[in-house]
Amino acid sequence: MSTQSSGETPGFGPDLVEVFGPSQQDGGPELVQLLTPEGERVEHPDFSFDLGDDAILGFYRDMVLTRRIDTEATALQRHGELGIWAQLLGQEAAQIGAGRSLRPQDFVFPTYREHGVAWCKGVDPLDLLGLFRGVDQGSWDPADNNFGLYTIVIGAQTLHATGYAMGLQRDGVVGTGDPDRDAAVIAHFGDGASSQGDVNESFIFAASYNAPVVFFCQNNQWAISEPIERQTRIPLYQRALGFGFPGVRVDGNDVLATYAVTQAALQRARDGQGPTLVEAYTYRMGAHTTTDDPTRYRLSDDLERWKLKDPIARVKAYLRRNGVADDSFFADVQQEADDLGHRLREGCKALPDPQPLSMFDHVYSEMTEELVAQRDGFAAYLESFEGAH
Amino acid sequence: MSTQSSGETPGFGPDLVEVFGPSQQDGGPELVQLLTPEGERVEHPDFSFDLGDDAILGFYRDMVLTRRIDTEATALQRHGELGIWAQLLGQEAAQIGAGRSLRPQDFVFPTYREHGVAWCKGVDPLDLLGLFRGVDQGSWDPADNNFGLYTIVIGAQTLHATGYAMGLQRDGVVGTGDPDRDAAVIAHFGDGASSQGDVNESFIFAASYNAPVVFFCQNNQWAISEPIERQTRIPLYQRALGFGFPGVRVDGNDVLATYAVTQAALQRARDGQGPTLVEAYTYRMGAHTTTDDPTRYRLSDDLERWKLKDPIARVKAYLRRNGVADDSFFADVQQEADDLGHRLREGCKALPDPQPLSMFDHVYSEMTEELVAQRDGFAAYLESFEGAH
Amino acid sequence: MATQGTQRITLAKGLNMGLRKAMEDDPKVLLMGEDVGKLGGVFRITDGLQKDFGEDRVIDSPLAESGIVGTAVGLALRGYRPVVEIQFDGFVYPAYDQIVCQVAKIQFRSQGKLKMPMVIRIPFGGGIGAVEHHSESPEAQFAHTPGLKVVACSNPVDGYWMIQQAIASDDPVIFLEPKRQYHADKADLDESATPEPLFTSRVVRAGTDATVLAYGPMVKSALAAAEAAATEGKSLEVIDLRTLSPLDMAPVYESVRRTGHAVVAHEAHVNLGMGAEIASRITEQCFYSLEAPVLRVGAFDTPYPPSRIEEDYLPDLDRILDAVDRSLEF
Amino acid sequence: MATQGTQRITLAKGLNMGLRKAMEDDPKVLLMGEDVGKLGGVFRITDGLQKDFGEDRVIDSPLAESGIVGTAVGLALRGYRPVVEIQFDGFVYPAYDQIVCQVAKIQFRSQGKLKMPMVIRIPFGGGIGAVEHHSESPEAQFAHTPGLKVVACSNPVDGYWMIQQAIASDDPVIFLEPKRQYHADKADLDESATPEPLFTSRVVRAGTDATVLAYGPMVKSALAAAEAAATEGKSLEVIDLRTLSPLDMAPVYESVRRTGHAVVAHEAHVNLGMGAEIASRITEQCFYSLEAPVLRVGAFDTPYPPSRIEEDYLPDLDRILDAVDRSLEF
Ligand SMILES: Cc1ncc(C[n+]2csc(CCOP(=O)(O)OP(=O)(O)O)c2C)c(N)n1
Ligand SMILES: Cc1ncc(C[n+]2csc(CCOP(=O)(O)OP(=O)(O)O)c2C)c(N)n1
Ligand SMILES: [Mg+2]
Ligand SMILES: [Mg+2]
Repeated sequence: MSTQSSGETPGFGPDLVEVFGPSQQDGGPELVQLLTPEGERVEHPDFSFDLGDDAILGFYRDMVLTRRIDTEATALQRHGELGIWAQLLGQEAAQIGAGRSLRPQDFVFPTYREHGVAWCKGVDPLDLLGLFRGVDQGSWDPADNNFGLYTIVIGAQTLHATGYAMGLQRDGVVGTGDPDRDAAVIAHFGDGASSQGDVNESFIFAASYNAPVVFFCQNNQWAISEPIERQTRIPLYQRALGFGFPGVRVDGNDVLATYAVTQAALQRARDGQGPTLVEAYTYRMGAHTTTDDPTRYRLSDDLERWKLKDPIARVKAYLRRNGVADDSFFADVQQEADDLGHRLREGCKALPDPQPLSMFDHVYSEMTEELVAQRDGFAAYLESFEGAH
Repeated sequence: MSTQSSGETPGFGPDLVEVFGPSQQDGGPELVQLLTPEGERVEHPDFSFDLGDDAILGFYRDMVLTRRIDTEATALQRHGELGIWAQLLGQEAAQIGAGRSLRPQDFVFPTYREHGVAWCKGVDPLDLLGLFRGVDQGSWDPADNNFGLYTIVIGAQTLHATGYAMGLQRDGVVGTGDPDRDAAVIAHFGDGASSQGDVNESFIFAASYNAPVVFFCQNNQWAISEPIERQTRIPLYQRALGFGFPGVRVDGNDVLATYAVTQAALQRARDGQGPTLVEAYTYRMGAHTTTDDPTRYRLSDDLERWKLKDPIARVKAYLRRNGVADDSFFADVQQEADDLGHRLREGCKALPDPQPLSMFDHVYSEMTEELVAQRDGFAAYLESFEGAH
Repeated sequence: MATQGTQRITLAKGLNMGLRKAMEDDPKVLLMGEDVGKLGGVFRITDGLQKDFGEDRVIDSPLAESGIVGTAVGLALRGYRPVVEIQFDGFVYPAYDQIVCQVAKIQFRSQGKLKMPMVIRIPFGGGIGAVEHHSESPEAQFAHTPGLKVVACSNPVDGYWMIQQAIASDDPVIFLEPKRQYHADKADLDESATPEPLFTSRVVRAGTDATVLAYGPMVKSALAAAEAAATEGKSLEVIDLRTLSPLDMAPVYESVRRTGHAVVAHEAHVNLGMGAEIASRITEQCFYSLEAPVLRVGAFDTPYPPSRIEEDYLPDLDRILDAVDRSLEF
Repeated sequence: MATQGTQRITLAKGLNMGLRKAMEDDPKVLLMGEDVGKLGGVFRITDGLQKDFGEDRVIDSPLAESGIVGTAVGLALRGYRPVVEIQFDGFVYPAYDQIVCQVAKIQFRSQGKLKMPMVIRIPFGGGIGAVEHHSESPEAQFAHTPGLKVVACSNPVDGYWMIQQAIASDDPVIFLEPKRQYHADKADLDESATPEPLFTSRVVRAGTDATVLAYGPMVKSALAAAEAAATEGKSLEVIDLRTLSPLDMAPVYESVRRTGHAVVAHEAHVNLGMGAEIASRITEQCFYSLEAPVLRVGAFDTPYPPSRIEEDYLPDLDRILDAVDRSLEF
């Protein structure tokens, strides 16, 4: 019923639109790749990775540590220490590539899964756990690292990002040519989010005002149980064409390419050349969250195929093959990951529960009389129990 | 601040996006035109007008009568008989071209300005006045003519249209090859509406399900006081490219071209080939509504230029030049218009005010006890006044 | 233990069975929403239905709530009876415009020529340890909207019947499901029974000293409160409101006129919650019977807090008893 | 007639002057919305401001309310103080999700680290002979949302001061403007006066027999009702509530304890309207002073009808007097 017939109607072009999805293709010819799954560096006519091997060592470390944050948090959820966890397994390169291309003055609007970007921005991973443990709703100060709070309502943050970018324009920190001054915004979202009105409206506003924002979509092929084909029948990066700004698809499992493309897109934004859509083509190797069961809706074959494209393995292969790193490097990183894991484990368990009365704080900038009365009444009520026991 | 610099960033294409608007261009090379403003028929490689001169005579009559409906209603508003009126002056060709390309089984989801399409679908123009007079909110039965109620919330109806089209698919009346059976839906909206989340979501749903719907956008260059440049920086028909279905720009002041293009798009839909975006490039020659004052925001020069492209004048020129119609034809149409005007004038004044108690009807399929009580209480209250006088 | 002809089911199962029955009975019934197909919904309420009724009748939608409800409007206009699942209460707001301006008003706008037989299922309420936006109680906003009907089920058997009745209704129904109860208690369903009409409230425990009104997840707490009060010699009448718009107030007035005391409990915060309307109506109708003002028990007037303190935020048995005591001692 | 140092202004003018003053005082104040620039808004409230403050500070937005409010959130996060105009009450719903899930919650979510100093101006209410969606009274929905503040002005002088105070507030404020009054009555503005605080209600006519509570467009009707009642020897106290969230109830309780009778009037329909909350609170706090239940006067619980019968739908002087009489005769 919803199949598409082929043929051609004059004036409208080919009837058979390209149906694009995880089971059919590997990202297609548009995919910008600079490091193959086998760990070989390749050239691309438009994008190149202009940092040295030191940076790649750093990326490797970032990815390993980010993955450790993820597996540790997943384990903490299994042990009842977190209520839920949104895993990023498989998306490390997309996030580290994007995260490392940011300058300190660039501002990030994340979803609920941007643990790797948070890492790059200097947010303590322990701070990320509070929300998932249920002790807060995001405890870090966005002003500290220019990393916004996690946003759970799908797509909402893309408009915030666009508005923030409009603020940068008004502050005169776009297109001045001063690299320490010019700033941009990056808005993270998923393939599923691309269907939300808010995301499409953010494209409209960004285009209309030529706002310095990079829309960074991690197409991990799934929105919970729904495959990318439900959201779009053409490659997602092409969505941008309809709004009059460039879109590009990068291999999101290739940290070099993701870095190079995002960095170029951010530079366009900082230079006053407006928005770009970057589609990081990747795969959610884990479940949607720890409460999800992907075996109900996807084939294990897919997962196996994507495992061959593991973002960390390919960098490791590159580093090894080219003698950039030796065993001691890998051992050090491993040790660092173990230490981080340990710190997260202990730190998570020690995260204090909020005080019940704290729920009345910060509803408003000053507590209203109504809320003071409710808080005081509740405090008295709680005390009445203490008396009783 | 929101200017766009030129140049080229590798991989992203040209930085200077095409800025497209009423003051700069006449529709550009993409514009499908089959009848020039001077009334000369021209060829187009992809689209042709395949009806005879009889049909053009009919279109002429439709446009003249539609314009009369419009001027009459505008006058009625000036005389206090209508609260407001949304004028279509200048958009007659877009609406008649689209309206006449519909088959009886095709369903229309209009905005508040589709008086010409209503005309083609057989809705009595008098029925359109009730909403603007404030005696009802749309009095015609959509089932009678497959013409939905006017929708005032911008863009909402494009989703209804898409859902209705999904219903056609489920009813098996798409792509059967039976011309009396296969049906499509047309969703009307404006250039401003293209920025609403709902409209973009309707593109997503229609593409995802390959729904038989034609998105018919009358780009009349203005959304109240906002020019098209505020909504898009590329030609609007290209929006469709981002969603994976065809878009085409047609001269919306050319009834032949609008007919040909819309008819082809509808046929694609009926054949099961999915959605199309048709941008009818036109101009709102009047005010947004009778309460608007366009002199506050646009140049009279623009209007003068567009007057040269009047949709009715060019057909008249064609008919005259080629001897298709003589004076008596034009006189007859004029007479018919006068009669229609008269009927509307008298009919409008005679439209009865609703009974106050009718407001309790049809809130639900059966009146709830709560509402029965409110109605009865209000009836008693009203009676208490009658007693008093 | 199920007796003959009955089966023991959870609320999730009752809803699933009710949906299946409605789909069997009427080929025009469609399910739509995010993940309702292969996955069977994140709560598995639609489990197995796509497999049995196909992708045309159990429709996985793109991730856009306004789009889901808006296309459902179109399907309803074409003669279908769409049942929309909103994944969590907090995600109904992108569809709010379509719900209040279109779904609610199309019958009225068309003077009854168009019907809008749509059900919007919303798993609602808290207490499941979730992150933000997953524990909201948005009912008052919908009950405030003329043209919508709003019901809340509280137990497995009602779940089975009420979802079918809502689907059979020609009016749009906001159907609230207490998600915390989905997989909690079981009850005996007798499919051959005749259910009460949908838009009725029900006395679920008779009593004489005070009347406790509740719906959805709070019915269980209200019954537990009545149980506890009984041990102290207080007899509470508990009414499961079931329908929030229209309200079925006759049994409430009858009860309050007898007891002279009323407490309304809901998970939504108090300010402008259902309790405000119910208290106002009771006061208007039972003014001289009331021995105390109608007291309202609800969450505090703050956003839903982090889940570690949600049990402090949400009303419970103790807060209901506290209000009953305050009413009796007034 | 204006006295020295004062000028006679309409509500539209008061708002326009207040916006101008706020923009002069603080360069971070921005105006955003559909047609607010060259056109000065469809009601001309922002007339002349783009010309004087430029396109960067008076921003014509694409036609998308969620986009407008969502980008305003981003601008606020960057340190700006956006003032958003929603063109008509009925068009706020596409932005509802951003308002209730983001604008309202960002301070709370961030434990006060982020502020959300945004004003959302909504011309509200009916009586202007408009088509559907142009005459709504959506206040209860916003007042029900913790994290938002909600105020309604009723006269030109309040318009001037309250809009400035709302802009100066670090909390998000839903700012309701009675559109029917925009160009109606004039009043004397003394710009050198000191206004009362924003979140306070105000006794606008003293009386002894009954208390009438109103806000926005109904204040005028309430005052007219009091005038009419006076000719019949009944003395009504009229309170302009001004702030709907938080409510400033102290003057209300004080008044009702004296009069023993209260009537709340608003244009919104009664069911779950502001009147429900106000009646419930009065009953809770003044139970033994009340000689009758608090009566609510509002529109009927139907969608807004065609404008030819809107004056039947909306409450007016007579319906207020009718309620006062029913209260006094209770
Ligand atoms: C408005 C809204 N609707 C529904 C949800 C529930 N939900 C959470 S994540 C998700 C899927 C998101 O998919 P995608 O955008 O691809 O991001 P991913 O989780 O794959 O990173 C859904 C439906 C939500 N959070 N917000
Ligand atoms: C959701 C919503 N927002 C705002 C309005 C007010 N409004 C009515 S018409 C209009 C402009 C529409 O422009 P466009 O889509 O180009 O259609 P046109 O009127 O030019 O035919 C606006 C802003 C509305 N009706 N609905
Ligand atoms: Mg995804
Ligand atoms: Mg337009």
